[in-house]
Amino acid sequence: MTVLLECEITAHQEIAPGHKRLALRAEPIAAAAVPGQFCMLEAHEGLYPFLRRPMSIERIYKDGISILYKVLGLGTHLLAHLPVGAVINVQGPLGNGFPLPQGFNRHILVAGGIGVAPFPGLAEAILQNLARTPEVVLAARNDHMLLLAKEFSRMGCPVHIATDDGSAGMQGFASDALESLAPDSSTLVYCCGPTPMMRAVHEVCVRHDVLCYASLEAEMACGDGVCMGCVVETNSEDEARRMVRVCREGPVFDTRNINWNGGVRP
Amino acid sequence: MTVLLECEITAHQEIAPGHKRLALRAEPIAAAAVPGQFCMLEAHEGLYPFLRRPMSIERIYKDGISILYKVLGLGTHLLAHLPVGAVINVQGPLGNGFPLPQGFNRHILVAGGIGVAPFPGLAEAILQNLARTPEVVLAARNDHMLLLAKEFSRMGCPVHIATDDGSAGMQGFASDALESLAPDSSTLVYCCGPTPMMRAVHEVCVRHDVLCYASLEAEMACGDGVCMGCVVETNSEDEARRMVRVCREGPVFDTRNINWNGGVRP
Amino acid sequence: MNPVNLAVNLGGLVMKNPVTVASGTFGYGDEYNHYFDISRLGAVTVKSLTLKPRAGNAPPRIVETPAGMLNAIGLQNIGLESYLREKAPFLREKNCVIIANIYGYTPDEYGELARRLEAENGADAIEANLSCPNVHDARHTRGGALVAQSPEKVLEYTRAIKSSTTLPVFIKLSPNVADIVEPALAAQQGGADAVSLINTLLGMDIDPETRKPRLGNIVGGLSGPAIRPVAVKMVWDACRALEIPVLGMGGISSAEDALQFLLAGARAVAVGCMSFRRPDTALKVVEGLEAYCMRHGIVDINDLVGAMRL
Amino acid sequence: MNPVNLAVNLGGLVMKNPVTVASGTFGYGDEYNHYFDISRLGAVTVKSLTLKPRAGNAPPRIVETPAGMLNAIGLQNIGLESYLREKAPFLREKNCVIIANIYGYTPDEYGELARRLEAENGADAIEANLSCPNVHDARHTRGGALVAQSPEKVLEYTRAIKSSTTLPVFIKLSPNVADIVEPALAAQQGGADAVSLINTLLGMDIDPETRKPRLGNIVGGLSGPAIRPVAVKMVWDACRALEIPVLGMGGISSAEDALQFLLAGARAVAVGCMSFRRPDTALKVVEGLEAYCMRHGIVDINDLVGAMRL
Ligand SMILES: Cc1cc2nc3c(=O)[nH]c(=O)nc-3n(C[C@H](O)[C@H](O)[C@H](O)COP(=O)(O)OP(=O)(O)OC[C@H]3O[C@@H](n4cnc5c(N)ncnc54)[C@H](O)[C@@H]3O)c2cc1C
Ligand SMILES: Cc1cc2nc3c(=O)[nH]c(=O)nc-3n(C[C@H](O)[C@H](O)[C@H](O)COP(=O)(O)OP(=O)(O)OC[C@H]3O[C@@H](n4cnc5c(N)ncnc54)[C@H](O)[C@@H]3O)c2cc1C
Ligand SMILES: Cc1cc2nc3c(=O)[nH]c(=O)nc-3n(C[C@H](O)[C@H](O)[C@H](O)COP(=O)(O)O)c2cc1C
Ligand SMILES: Cc1cc2nc3c(=O)[nH]c(=O)nc-3n(C[C@H](O)[C@H](O)[C@H](O)COP(=O)(O)O)c2cc1C
Ligand code: FES
Ligand code: FES
Repeated sequence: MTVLLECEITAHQEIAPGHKRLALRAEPIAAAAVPGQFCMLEAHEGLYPFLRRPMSIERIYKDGISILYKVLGLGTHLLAHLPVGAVINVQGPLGNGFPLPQGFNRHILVAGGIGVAPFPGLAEAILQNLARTPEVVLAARNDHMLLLAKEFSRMGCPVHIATDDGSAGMQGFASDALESLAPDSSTLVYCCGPTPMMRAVHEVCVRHDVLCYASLEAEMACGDGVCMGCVVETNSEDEARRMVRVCREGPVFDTRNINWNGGVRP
Repeated sequence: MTVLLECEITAHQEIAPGHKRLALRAEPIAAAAVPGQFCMLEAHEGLYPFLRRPMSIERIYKDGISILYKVLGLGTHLLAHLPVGAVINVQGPLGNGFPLPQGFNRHILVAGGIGVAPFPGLAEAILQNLARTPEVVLAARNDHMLLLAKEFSRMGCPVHIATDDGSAGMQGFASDALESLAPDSSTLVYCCGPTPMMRAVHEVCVRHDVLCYASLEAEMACGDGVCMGCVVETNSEDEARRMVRVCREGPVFDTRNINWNGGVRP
Repeated sequence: MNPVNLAVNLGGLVMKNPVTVASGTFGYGDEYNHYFDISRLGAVTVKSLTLKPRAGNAPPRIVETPAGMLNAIGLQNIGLESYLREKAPFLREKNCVIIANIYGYTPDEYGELARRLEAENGADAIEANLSCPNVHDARHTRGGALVAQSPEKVLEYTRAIKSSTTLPVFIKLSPNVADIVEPALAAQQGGADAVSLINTLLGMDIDPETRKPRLGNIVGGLSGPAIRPVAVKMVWDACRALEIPVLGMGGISSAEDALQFLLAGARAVAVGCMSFRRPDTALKVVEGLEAYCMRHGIVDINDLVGAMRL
Repeated sequence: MNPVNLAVNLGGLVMKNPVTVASGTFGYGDEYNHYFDISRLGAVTVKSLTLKPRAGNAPPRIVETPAGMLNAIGLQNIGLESYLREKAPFLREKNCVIIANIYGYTPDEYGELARRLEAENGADAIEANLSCPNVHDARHTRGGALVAQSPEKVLEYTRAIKSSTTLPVFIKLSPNVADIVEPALAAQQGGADAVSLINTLLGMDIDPETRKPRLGNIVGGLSGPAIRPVAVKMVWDACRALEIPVLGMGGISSAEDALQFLLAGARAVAVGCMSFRRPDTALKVVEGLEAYCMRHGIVDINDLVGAMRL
């Protein structure tokens, strides 16, 4: 059940330059949430900014959740200045979580930059619910921008790193790293990151006949299915099915259903 | 010289229910200011609220100023939540201070509610520059809402109190209290407060042939003479002089020049 | 017993309080029912319905702006059939008063929509959206592109709709005109039972980094608190000229905002995109209006309508 | 040497950078010169001048609104004589480029103002305010009340002004129209050297506690970041239809905002009421535009004009 909740900030620290982790006391949200869902956060109680900010749930605890975010524009700047103890209004959990189908041998989580945000919770769920150890591909511009490598190692997940400049791991993109892991049809790939990265990962998956779930982003007004603002284009020709809402039908989609050429935000 | 200055909040506390004192580190403003001038404060760095808030200077210190304010709407609510150490943008000093003419025997400062804000600095100036001890009339709804009575006593000023409900001092209005002090033409009255109170004080002064300076309020956009928004109507028939800017020609006016029937905010 | 009468009659539609939601900002109601009991609203106005489902415009469709937002949804909706089958029954079961907003490409389509909605119990009133800024190619959306910008067309369309239904008909107009009174009078002349004011203002936003428009459709409609003063002015203008009532909207975020519209002359109000920010805004407005009336000793909210003091 | 050319030619007026201030938001320049050297602006646009001094409307004249403000100043100004005697010499001494904004009650008065300003060296260009929403009784300010709402009148007034001066003439239009292109084309046909877009949107605000309008004049003009998307759209519409250049304004608060107007087609921009909040905004816009050009390797800011990518 989705709720509107005033949540106390219980922890708030920088995890990499310009990236922060926010922990919120939010029992009813934690109780309802599954990995891959998101929340809509009010960055300021005034009307500026006007809209809430969508943020994936990183991890689900007994009495709250955590969020990982990149400080980007107005909303995240205001968020970044909030002290522990401050209270913000949170709407959630929203959207559908990651599917956790049985019967796959390998699970590879492919993250580009802050796209890693929903994966700690997912990795936990795969470990616990499926009793499998997922592998993680972390891609970033350079080694300073690598997020959560240690956390995943601590969870026992093999971590494969790719950086644009080769300052850590292999030099190359997330898709290159995935390719080098030789996924096959018994592999399940989850991916989240910038659109070009997800498109490339999707293409690798198609080539190797791998099922791939991507967590997409779109500009959102309501986050809750009513505004029709957050759509992405599918490959359906049916007028009633061509546009799907990231907030309601997503944010996680089977990448084969998505029109990667123009149907998603660049 | 008026400046735009990022000012650190050095103290911030409640002085009566819903009333606070804000102390700011603001050396260049303190160096230029005289009692009766005001500043324009940014309540929030975002665009909501959009306009600055005009606030009288309460006292001028070596390295800063203090402000007394009533928590009223959006802007003052945001102000009220700022912690010591926070920085806000201040524009000032603006407007003209209280005239301090020689040759008067008695100085009576008549304050209604938060209208007392500019008077501590004025009382100090009268004590120091004119070597006179001003009397102070403080009017308020009830004794809980009385501001600064102790401060003025400590400065040696006789304090006369009037409350609407008689819970402190005489029961009555500021103008009644002034009347009971029997001012005459050797008395100089300064007043600041709600419009009906200032109008009544003005009328007492006219009746007793007393010179009266009032510090007026008006909705302000710029606070600095360019928008023509903050005008009050004078008694002049001359089209070029009929409207005067509170921020530039004021905020302090000889009450005889003002059209008290419709020419000022109610 | 409730000491304050909040009920209003909006052109024949009886609402237990003067608060509805603006079309397109509350889906079909069911999506938001878990935040509060939506039957507490005076009415629920549903997203514009077209005869067939529509996919709408290419994304991005949403841009945040100062104290507001631009949208270029392009009327994505499930279409009349799905609405009647999947959505209306829920609203009926909840005993909601339904204002069905409709969009057509011709007067006939509007008529057909109104007729079917009445026949199949899908509406208690019809609100005809003659003012959607997002269904044309932006390069050609200039003057005259909207039905609501042409008083002649407003008259023609209103007549067509009125002749196909016995339900109260509200005509939703556009603020993108020099004088709102002209199309409003045309609607009245055509037999409209009320006019709904305002739809969104045309606007656009460009990203300097990419140099591209931020909306897929280039231009969109501006809504939110930013436009409230424009909306209040248009409602005031219209109310002084009209005999039929006005449903006021545009930037309402609180009971205080809603009161501005009532005082300017609106008989009822709609909460629009503020619901995205706070889904329970409309309910808060109902509660706030009641509290205001109690505080001011007002026994009938109708006494506030047009009660601005000059 | 400066690697970026910021200079533009706005209908014959050469500006060293494309940034001026909007009339009525910067006084006569001298008031703000202590915050920064105002000669660093491409031009200074002064408050609307009338032949005789005007006292303007009754207070209150200012209402804050979400991300914007309403004003109903009513053109209070010192009048032409005082301007020429007391204000213009300061601007000349500082070597400012002066855009003198004028307001008249008849085409002749506009002509007279333009003639005198040219003859007495009080202006480098004339901006004719045909769109002030605050000089009429609000009860009658509906459609057609503004010269700028009537293309025929815009043509007539523009011709009268053009025939009385050899200075570049800019015609300042109102956003309170269905299609900005119509009055803009009329201005062009009348010989205007540029159009200035936009003046304020008509709006009003009511205090629910007193039930009174918050402005003494009841209605006023809405400005500020709230209206920026409307302004950008109108500038884009006008630029596609016109051959003469556009001076864009409406809600500019930063270089990023200014870039939206340039990309939409404006040759130059004016910073309006954001100066009230931060008096140095216009200077910050100049600096920000230069920084943007350097960052993007743009050698001539004119290359950005109309360079939105579709
Ligand atoms: C389902 C979902 C989950 C997300 N999870 C995370 C997360 O866990 N961590 C994280 O750092 N970011 C996440 N994002 C992106 C995040 O919402 C944006 O970075 C954020 O809204 C930027 O706000 P801003 O005010 O700082 O930026 P601004 O650029 O000032 O924002 C302006 C507007 O654009 C929207 N916007 C900007 N960037 C994006 C974006 N990438 N996607 C959608 N809307 C955007 C904002 O919401 C706002 O409405 C997620 C987005 C979605 C849709
Ligand atoms: C020269 C001058 C000096 C002042 N000095 C003080 C002072 O020392 N202490 C103090 O508490 N108050 C003072 N005021 C009044 C103070 O500016 C307002 O109380 C304050 O702006 C209210 O802001 P808000 O956001 O809380 O209220 P809101 O009602 O949300 O404000 C909305 C708008 O109305 C304006 N406004 C509201 N009340 C007033 C008012 N009384 N006068 C002018 N504009 C108003 C605001 O500035 C804002 O633009 C002074 C006003 C002026 C003009
Ligand atoms: C995302 C969105 C979708 C909208 N869709 C419709 C619609 O389908 N039909 C319609 O008549 N109006 C539509 N509108 C306009 C609103 O109903 C309303 O008239 C406008 O938003 C002004 O009110 P507001 O400022 O309170 O949002 C839409 C507005 C928004 C923001
Ligand atoms: C207080 C105020 C006074 C104004 N006075 C004038 C004026 O005298 N003449 C004029 O042409 N425009 C006047 N304007 C309109 C501005 O020049 C500008 O067109 C409008 O405010 C939009 O820009 P902005 O949103 O950046 O303020 C005034 C605007 C404000 C806010
Ligand atoms: S954000 Fe509104 S429908 Fe998805
Ligand atoms: S507030 Fe702008 S002139 Fe006084």
